[in-house]
Order: sequence, then C-alpha cells, then structure tokens
Amino acid sequence: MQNSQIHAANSAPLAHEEHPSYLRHHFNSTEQQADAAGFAMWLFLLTEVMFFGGLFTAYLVYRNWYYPAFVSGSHQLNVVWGTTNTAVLILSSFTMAMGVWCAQTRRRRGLVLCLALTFFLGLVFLGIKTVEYREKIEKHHVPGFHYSLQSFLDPQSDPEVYKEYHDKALVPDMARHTELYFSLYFLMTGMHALHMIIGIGILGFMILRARAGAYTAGHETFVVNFGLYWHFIDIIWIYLFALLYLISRH
Amino acid sequence: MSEANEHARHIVGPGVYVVILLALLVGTALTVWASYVDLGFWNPIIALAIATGKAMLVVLFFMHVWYSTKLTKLTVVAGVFTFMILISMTLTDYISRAWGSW
Amino acid sequence: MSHISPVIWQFLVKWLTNFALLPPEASKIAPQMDALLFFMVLVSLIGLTIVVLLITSFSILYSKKRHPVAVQIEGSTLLEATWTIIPLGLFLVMFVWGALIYFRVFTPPANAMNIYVVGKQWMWKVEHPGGQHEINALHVPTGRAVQLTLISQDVFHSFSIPAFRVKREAIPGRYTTVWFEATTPGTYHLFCTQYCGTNHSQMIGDVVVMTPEEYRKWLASSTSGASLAQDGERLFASLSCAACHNARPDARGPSLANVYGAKLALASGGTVIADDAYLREAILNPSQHVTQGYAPIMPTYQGQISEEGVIALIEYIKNLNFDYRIEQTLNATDLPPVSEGTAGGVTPAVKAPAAKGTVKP
Amino acid sequence: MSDTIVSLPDQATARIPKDNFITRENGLLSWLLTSDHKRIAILYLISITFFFFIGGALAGLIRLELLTPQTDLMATDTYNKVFTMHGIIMIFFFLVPSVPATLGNFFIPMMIGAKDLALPKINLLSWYLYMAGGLLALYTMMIGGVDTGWTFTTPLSTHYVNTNVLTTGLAVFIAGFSSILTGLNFIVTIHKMRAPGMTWFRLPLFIWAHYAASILMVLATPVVAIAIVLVALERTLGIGVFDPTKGGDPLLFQHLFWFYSHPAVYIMILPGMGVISEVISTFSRKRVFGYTAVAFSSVAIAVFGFFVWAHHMFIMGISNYAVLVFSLLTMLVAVPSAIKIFNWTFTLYKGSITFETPMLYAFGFMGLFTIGGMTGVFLGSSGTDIHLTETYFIVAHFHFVMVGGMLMAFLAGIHFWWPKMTGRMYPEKISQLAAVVTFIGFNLTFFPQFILGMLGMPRRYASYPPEFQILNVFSTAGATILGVGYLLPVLYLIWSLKYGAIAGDNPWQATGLEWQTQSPPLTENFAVMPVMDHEAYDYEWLEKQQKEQGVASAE
Repeated sequence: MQNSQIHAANSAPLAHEEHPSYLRHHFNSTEQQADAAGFAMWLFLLTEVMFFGGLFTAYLVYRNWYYPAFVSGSHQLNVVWGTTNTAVLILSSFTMAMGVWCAQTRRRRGLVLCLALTFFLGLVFLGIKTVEYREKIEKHHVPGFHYSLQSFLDPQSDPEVYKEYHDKALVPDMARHTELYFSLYFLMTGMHALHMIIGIGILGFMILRARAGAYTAGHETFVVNFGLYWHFIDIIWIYLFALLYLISRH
Repeated sequence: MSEANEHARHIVGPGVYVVILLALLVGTALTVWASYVDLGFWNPIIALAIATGKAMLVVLFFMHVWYSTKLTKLTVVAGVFTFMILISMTLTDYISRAWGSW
Repeated sequence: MSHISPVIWQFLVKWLTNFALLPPEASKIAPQMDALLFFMVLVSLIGLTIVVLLITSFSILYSKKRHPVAVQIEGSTLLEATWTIIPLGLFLVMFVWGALIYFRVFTPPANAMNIYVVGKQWMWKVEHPGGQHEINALHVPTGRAVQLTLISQDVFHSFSIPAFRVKREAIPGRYTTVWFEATTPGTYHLFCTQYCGTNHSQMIGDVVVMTPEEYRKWLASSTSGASLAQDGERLFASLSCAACHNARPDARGPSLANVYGAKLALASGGTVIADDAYLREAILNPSQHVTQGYAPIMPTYQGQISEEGVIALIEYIKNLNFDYRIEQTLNATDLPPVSEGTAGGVTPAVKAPAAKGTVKP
Repeated sequence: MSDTIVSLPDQATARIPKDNFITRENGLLSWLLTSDHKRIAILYLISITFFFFIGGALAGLIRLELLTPQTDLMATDTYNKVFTMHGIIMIFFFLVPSVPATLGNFFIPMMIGAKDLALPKINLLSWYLYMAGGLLALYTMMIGGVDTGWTFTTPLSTHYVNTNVLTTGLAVFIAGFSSILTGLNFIVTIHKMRAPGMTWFRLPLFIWAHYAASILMVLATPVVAIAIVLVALERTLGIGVFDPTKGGDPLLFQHLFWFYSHPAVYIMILPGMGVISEVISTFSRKRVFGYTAVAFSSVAIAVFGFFVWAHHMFIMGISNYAVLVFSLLTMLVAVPSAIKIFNWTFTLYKGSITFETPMLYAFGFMGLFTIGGMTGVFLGSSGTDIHLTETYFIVAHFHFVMVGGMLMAFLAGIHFWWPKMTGRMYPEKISQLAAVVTFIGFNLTFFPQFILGMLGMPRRYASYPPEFQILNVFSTAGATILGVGYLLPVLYLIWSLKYGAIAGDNPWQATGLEWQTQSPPLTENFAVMPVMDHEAYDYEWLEKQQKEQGVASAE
C-alpha cells in the first residue's frame, strides 16, 4: 500500500466529472473509449483482410494456371445479377453511412430508417445471391456435388450462355479445372455471404435498440463500428465482382 | 458534451455520401463496360484498378479514413501491406516456377 | 560402472569408438556440404563461447558482492553497430555459400544417367532405364553422375540419403529432380523424411554404391527382360498414341522423334524445353501444352496411366530418335486407317520431314 | 554486502493486503464471469499449465518409445497420433498463449498504468475460446486422435488419413481466434490506455515485445484459419484447391500454413524475450543496454517475420529463385535476435548482479537461445538445409528455441512476478535447484538430437536404425530429468501460496509501474492513477523515491 502512494504527489486527479452511464470503469473518458473501440474494429478488419487474403492468393494462382477454365466458368455467372447486386450493396453502404450520420447528429427516426433500409438491401443482396446459387445447383456447377462438365465440353448445350459468348468447347483436361473456378467462386462468395448474414443479424438487433434511442444519446460508437464492418463487406464484394464476374466478357 | 464530441470527431455529411455513392455507381458501370471491351493484357488490370479506386472511395469517405487520425491511416496501410506480402511473396514462387530450374 | 546395464555399457563403448557427427561422405557433394557445416559449427561455437564467456565474466566481476552499485550505461552505438554488422556479414557468407551448394545439388550435369523413383505409401519404387525395378533399394555406380527423377503417387514423400547429403521431396503430380555422384562403394541408408502417414518410419531402404564393373554385373543380372522404353512402346501402342503422333504429313499430333530436350513453340505462345516434366504434363494435361500448329484435340490421360506408365512412356519418347519406331508401332496395332499408306507398311527411309518442322532444335 | 536484492517486509507484522483482486469477490462464478485482466490471467495460467502437462506426458511417451530402435511400446499409428497431439497441444494450447495470455494479460495494463485491458469482455471471450479449442482437442484425443502431424500437410490430411482431422482443425481454428482477440486487445490497450507520461520510449521492453508479437497474432493467424477451412472443405467436399489430381497445388496449403506458422514462432518467442529484458535489467540493477535497439529489434523481427515463411519448403519443390529470396530474407531476420542477445549480455556489464531464480532462467535462456538461433541459420542457409531439414536437427533446433528459449523465459517470468501475482515469495533455494535441473535435463534431452539430425535420423520415426540408439537413450534420460525440473515448480509454487514469505510491494526493487502498487494488486490495479515521470528502468529514480518514502514514514 505504501508504494502506491509514491505517485500521489504528481499523479493526475482521477476522472471525477459525472460519467455517462455507458462509460466503462477502466476508461478515463468517452473519447478514449470510443477511440479504443474504433481502433479495435479496424484491427478486426485487418484480420478479415488477411482471412480473405488466403482465398485471393488461391484465386490468383489458379487463375494464372487455368485461365481458359476461369473465363468459361465466369461466363456462367450472370453479369446482370452481379451488377445489380453490386449496386444494391453500394446502395446499402450508402444507407449505412447515412445511418452513421443520423446517429452522430442524433436523428433517431432517420437512424432507424437508414438501418432498416440497409437491412432490407442486405436481404435483397442475399436473395439475388440465392437465385444465382440456385442456377448453379440446377446446372450441377457445385463442386463436390455431382459436378457436371457439360456446359464446358459442349457449350451449345447451354444455349443461354452460348448465344452471348460463343465459347469454344474446352478440352476435357481444361474443362475439369472449371471445378476449381467454381470452388473458389463458392468459397469466396459464400464466405462473403456468411459475413452478410452475420451483419444482417446484427442490423436487426441494432434496429430494435435504435428505436429505443440507444444510439442517439451521444454513444454512437456501436453504429460507427458496425458501419466500418458493413463497408468492409462492400469492399470485398467490389473485388469479388471484378475478379469473378468480369474476367473476360468480350 | 455533444458539442465537444462534434468538435473532436469530424462528422461527414450527406452531401459527401451522395457524391461518393454516385461515383461508386459510375465506377460499377464503367468496370462492367470495360470488361466488354477487348483490351487484352489490360483488361484485368483495368478491372482491378477500378475496383481499387472504388474501394479507396469507400475506405476514405464511407469509413471516414480521410478524416481520421494517423493511427487509423497507418492501420489501413499496414493491412494492405501485409496482404500484399502474402500475395506477392507467394507469387514469387508460382511465377518463377515457370522459369525452369535456374 | 556395475550399476550401468551391460547392454547400455556396450552401446556406450561402441558409440564412443565410432563417434561421428556426420554420416560417411559417400558423394562428391558431401565434402562441400560438410565444409559449410563445419564453418557454421565453428562460427556458432565461437559465438556461443563469446556469449558464455561474457556472461560468466560479467557475472563474476559485477556480482553484487564485488560491485555493489551499478553504473548506468545507456548503450553504445559503436558496439551495437559491431554486433549488427558482424553477424549480418557472417550470415550473408552462409547464405551465399549455402546457395552455391543448393545450386550444385539441384542442377544435374547434362550427361547424368537418369533413374526414376516413384514414392507411394509406404515404399520407394526405383525404375532404371534398363528395366531393372527395385523396391526400397537403389543401386548406383561410383564415378557417374546419377540424376533421380522423383514423383509421388499419393502424398508428399522425401527421398533422403544422408551419406550423400542429398534429399528431395517426391511430390504428387509433378516431377522433382536431384542428382549426386557416389564416390565410395558401400551400403547406405535411404529414408523417407517427409511424414507420410502410418508406416512413415518403415519407408526406408538401402542405397548400394558399387564399382562400375559390379554395377554392370548387377544391371545384367537383375533386368526384367524389357527396358523401360520397351514397356513404354507397348503402352504407346495400346493407348493408340500413334493414331496421331505418327509423323505423317497430315498427322493430327506432332512427331515425337527427337522431341526430348528440344525447344518447342507452344500454341499459347512462348517456348518450352521438352523435358521430363513437360512430357508428363503434356500427356496428362495436354491442352495447356499444345505445340504450335496443332489443334488441342488430345484427350487427357489423367487417371488412365499409372505414374510408372507415364515414366515408361517418357523413357520411350526420350529414346525415340527417328520416326521408324512409331511406324512400327502403328503397324503393330489395329488402328483405323488415318490416311492411305498405312496398309503398305513404311520403310525406315520414309521419315516425315514435314512433321519435323514443329521441333525447333 | 548481501548477495541478494530481495527486500521483504518484516514478516512478523507484514500482512497480505485485505483488499486485492483475489479477495474482492468470491465464488467460482466471480472467476468464470470476471472481466478483470488479472483474474483472466490466472485462469489462463491454470489452464495452460494443465495443457502443458498433457503435452508433456505425450512427449514422455514419445521419448519412451524411442528408447529402443523397434516399435515396442506402441504401434506406429499410435506413435504418429501421440507426436501429432504433442505438437498441436504444445504449440496452439501452450506456446502461443503461454507468456502473452498469462504474464502479458496480467502485466501489460499494470506496466502502462491502466486499470484493465481496453476490451475486458473480449479478453474473457478469448479465454473461453481457448478453452473450447483445448477441450475439443482433448475430445479429439479421446475419440481416436489424429495422425497428420501438427502441420496438416496436404494431401495427406485431406485425402489419405482417416482420423479426426476435422475436429482437430476446428480446435486449432477456435484457438486461433482466441489468439487473434488477445493480440488485438493488446495492441488497442498499448495504443490507447497508457498512463499520462507513458510515452512509447518509456515503455518497458516487455510491452514492446508484446506489441510486436500482437501484430503477428492479428495479421498472420487469419491466414492459417482460412487454410484450415480449406483443408476441411477439401476433405469433406473435395473442392480440389489442394488436390493435385484436380489441378490444385498441395504446396499452396503449405504457403498459407507457413505464412502463419513461421511468424507463429515469433509470436511464441517475442514475449519471452520481453520477459528476459525485464529480468536481466532488474537483477543487474541497470537500464537495458541500448533500449532503443532492443525495442526496434522486436519490431524488426515482427516485420521481417512475415517475409521468410517459405524457408520451411526449400526442398519441397518451390522454385529455386524463391528459395534464394527466402533464404536471403531469413538471414536478415536472424540479425535482430543476435542484437538482442548481445544487448542483454552487455546489460550485465558494470551492473550489480544477483542470482535469484528468474536470473538463472534468464541465463539459461540466453545460452540456449543462442544455440537455437544459430542452428536456425544452419537451416536458413539453403545448402545445408538440404541435409538437415526433416531430421532430428530440426526437432532439436525448435526445441532449443521453444523449450530452451520460450519455456525458460516463461518460468523466469512466473518466478519473477509470482510475488506480485500472489503476494508471496516462492522458496528460493529449491527453485534455484529446479532451474539448474531444468537446464541440465534440457541439454541432455535435446543436444543429442542435434547429432542425431546431423547423422541423418529422420523426424517423426517410430522406429529407427539401431546405430542411433545410444543418443536416443541419452535424450530419453534427459527428458526424465527435464520432467522432474518441470514438476518441481508446480509443487513449490502451490506450496508457496500458503507458506511463502510475504513479499511486500516490491521485493526485487524493480522499477516497473506494476511494482509500485500493492501485491497482489487491487482490482483497479492502482489506488491512484500513476503518472510516468521517468524513463523505463530508472533505478536512480527508484532510489530517490524510496529515500523520500523513508523520510515520510520516519516522520
């Protein structure tokens, strides 16, 4: 006990003004708390970057090795759906950013509206993704589940895609590697969709709390940090769209 | 308290967000259009460049990095840097494997 | 010493009398490797001695008893620079020296004799060009550069001969190579050093180094009757390879005569040296390796030929110096006629120079 | 002049402070639901010790089997499972969390003058994740184990073994997240929670080392997570990413795996280096020689640590050009470690050295880490790597670094901070004996393995040619001594909880902020928020303070 007094002479006074209820005991100020939470969120996003980094590495390696297979595989993706989804996600990012602004300027109804819109757009994105996945399942383009090479060995058997791109048939050994393309497609978009689902779940929870006014009384950290997460998902998709859908459309 | 907060933290207004939204939508249209033009070697590079541009807009404005502390900027750079190490150092192996044994 | 078990005692005596830090040097690279190893051990010992000496003498000189009050020292840029630069210099020497040895171990000389090694759970299959097959054993002559071309049928294995100081991973799906020149006759250990499953520790064998004369005798006595190339020829026929690779002017595939070691122009642009690895890929994943001027119509043989089969085919192609043999093969099989002239038989004189155009030496 | 710096309060009157983090709340739930970093550190300490002894028992089985050249104690597949579980438990459930999660957790907030880590609930969550992963690993062991080796090499792990790869993978995956959250928490805390006056260059080197290690935890661990996910999917669905028959490259797995697992060795060793800096400074009463160089060498190790992973794959069929690049970079990462060793050595110069147990462990660390580090250069040089890789030389090398380095540092740290954590001293004489026994046992166990490796004995062999037996007998005998050396501390440390001398606030007369408060500390660490008004390791400041204090108490 004595030693702890050593600093008494030159120590800062303990924080004493009345604390807002959300200030946790081990922080000295709300700024410190918000700073720490924001920084932690950024570090978490770094881990996410590296997590997807492994997938991007795999993608780059195999795309270089099996370019024709990747082109044919990518022609199987519907660019209209993909573009729509990109727009939807960008729009949801925008509504999320607006939600952050509403929270910062303490507009409760605006915040609820923005979060609800983001929630809705997130569902739209997943809905479209489901449609796309269903198409792949119907064509047996899901690796590991009776994967079919039909569309690549005989492109004319797949008239919708054929009339647009007039792909030449791939030779069997190259056609086999479209399975790798679809593996990566499902891995990357699936991992992305998983992040979306988690995000939408949190959004639902946030809407309830926002209606009670939890984020519009000066403690908007949670909304800001969730915003970072949501925008990060958007960024991942921006790259996925460029890499998976737009390999070679000409 | 709230005023102090607003001074400490730059609040980005709807105006900026709308501009960025439009820029992102234009970028999306541009990248789709570019993929239908045969630019050979440049196709993937342009696609990635546009994607990176869009990502930068999101990071800088939607995620407020433009207005943030040096620490946040450094964090973002560190993430990109490590990501690039993973990709580039792995590719040193894959690219040079094609060069044969020596 | 009565309390030590006599068995252990015997071992101890035996070990002390045969004490060694390194296995016998039985290859040309071994002394070079050992020189670097000794250099490194020496540097480590000197470094360790310096550290231990300093710690001990400081501990004695500046123990609290002798030196009750510490003198605060911030640091010394000069000293710190010294122990940054000297280790860095030494490490760089080790890097360059090591890289030179690495270069030597993995760059076979052009005249090396080639032996194929197939690793599988849990045995080594060695195939000599002359058709001698060995399991968990490798016979090599002294004084002759031997190149091993390794491949695995299943998981990663690693072909390690400590006495030669060489080791190379056998990888599924791809050839790797290593070479050595044995110098001292004897029997040495052969280990699989990459963990490969249940019986990893039983994937061992012997490397027998023989004098050239003994080796010739061994070759003669252990041949299976058909050389690898002959095996390959049979396979070439039964897979109907000659239906396309028949060296005719209108052939659908390029002639394979003299293709080994040649520089090929690929349909995808670029050139490639037709080595073992290329030939293997061209058989299993042909569409990525189409020679200029030919359509990518060759089917893949992935899953249809064993690794031994691929090796036999490659050995056959390697020894294919003129198209005559292919014509012979063609005649030996019942193929649908590709063009006229099949029925008439072809004499050795009728080589197809046109097809040769694809091969750019 | 006495030969010790220990200054204990008068045992007749001294009492452990009534209010401290241990006594503040009672009951099991108050521990399981705590968000106090010190209590979580204690939880970690207990669970990590538990896993260490499980891993140690497995190591004992390995050494017993290797006593004879034949496979007589267990069948080869049992042996394979034993060494796999030994590796997985020791690496993911002991070495990676050991110093950071116990000592780091306990002392990072105290050293920087904070009340807690920045994210206390996340801290608790990471302990639960750690336990979930650990128990899953144990469960895997119960239901039949796994025999892929801790490296999960594809295609062995994806297609050729029929043991519990999935549950093991999940265990490692979960433990990885625990590690990520710990590292993230540390970085945020070190950035945002420092006391007034605690500038970056006044931080103790323990903090610098943990900062560097945390960067690696945050940035490298996710890559092994995705690699494990890919292995699991490859194994269940056959997605082909690592399957050569489908065009995948099994080496890609190793790239991703070693991108984490090489930096992971720095995650393991850097916090240990931090401990050694504290111990050496305290017991030689001197500021660490070249503070800045030691601090930056930690960061340099973390940064360079990302560039060298492929040196695990020199003979695995990566391109020769890549071998050159990675070999060169490996040489560069060896330099900061050499700098540290020499700086510690020169910290002793003109010091006033005493030889309490933590210092003995620290000396052990320096000797063994020098050997471990130098033999790392043998393996980083591409030429000699051909002969030495995949043999017992590797085994000896990383045990010198991990066990000789990391474990010695862990024990040094545990003894050093034991009085602070519990308020009581450990018994000095027997613990010095334990340190010496550990050192001897360690050398006898692992030094023969260097020779075995040079002679070419492959690692992961259940049986071996008889000429290697004598060295293996040495090794096994050493392991027995080592086991005794590890059991002793457990016994006397538990004993000291009740019977140890009352330590007082600062038994070592150390300078860190953690020593300027009561032992065991209050839940909020400091009665008054500290202000840092001096450099780290400023012993003159400490003396002045104590003099003032003496005057004050005399009045």
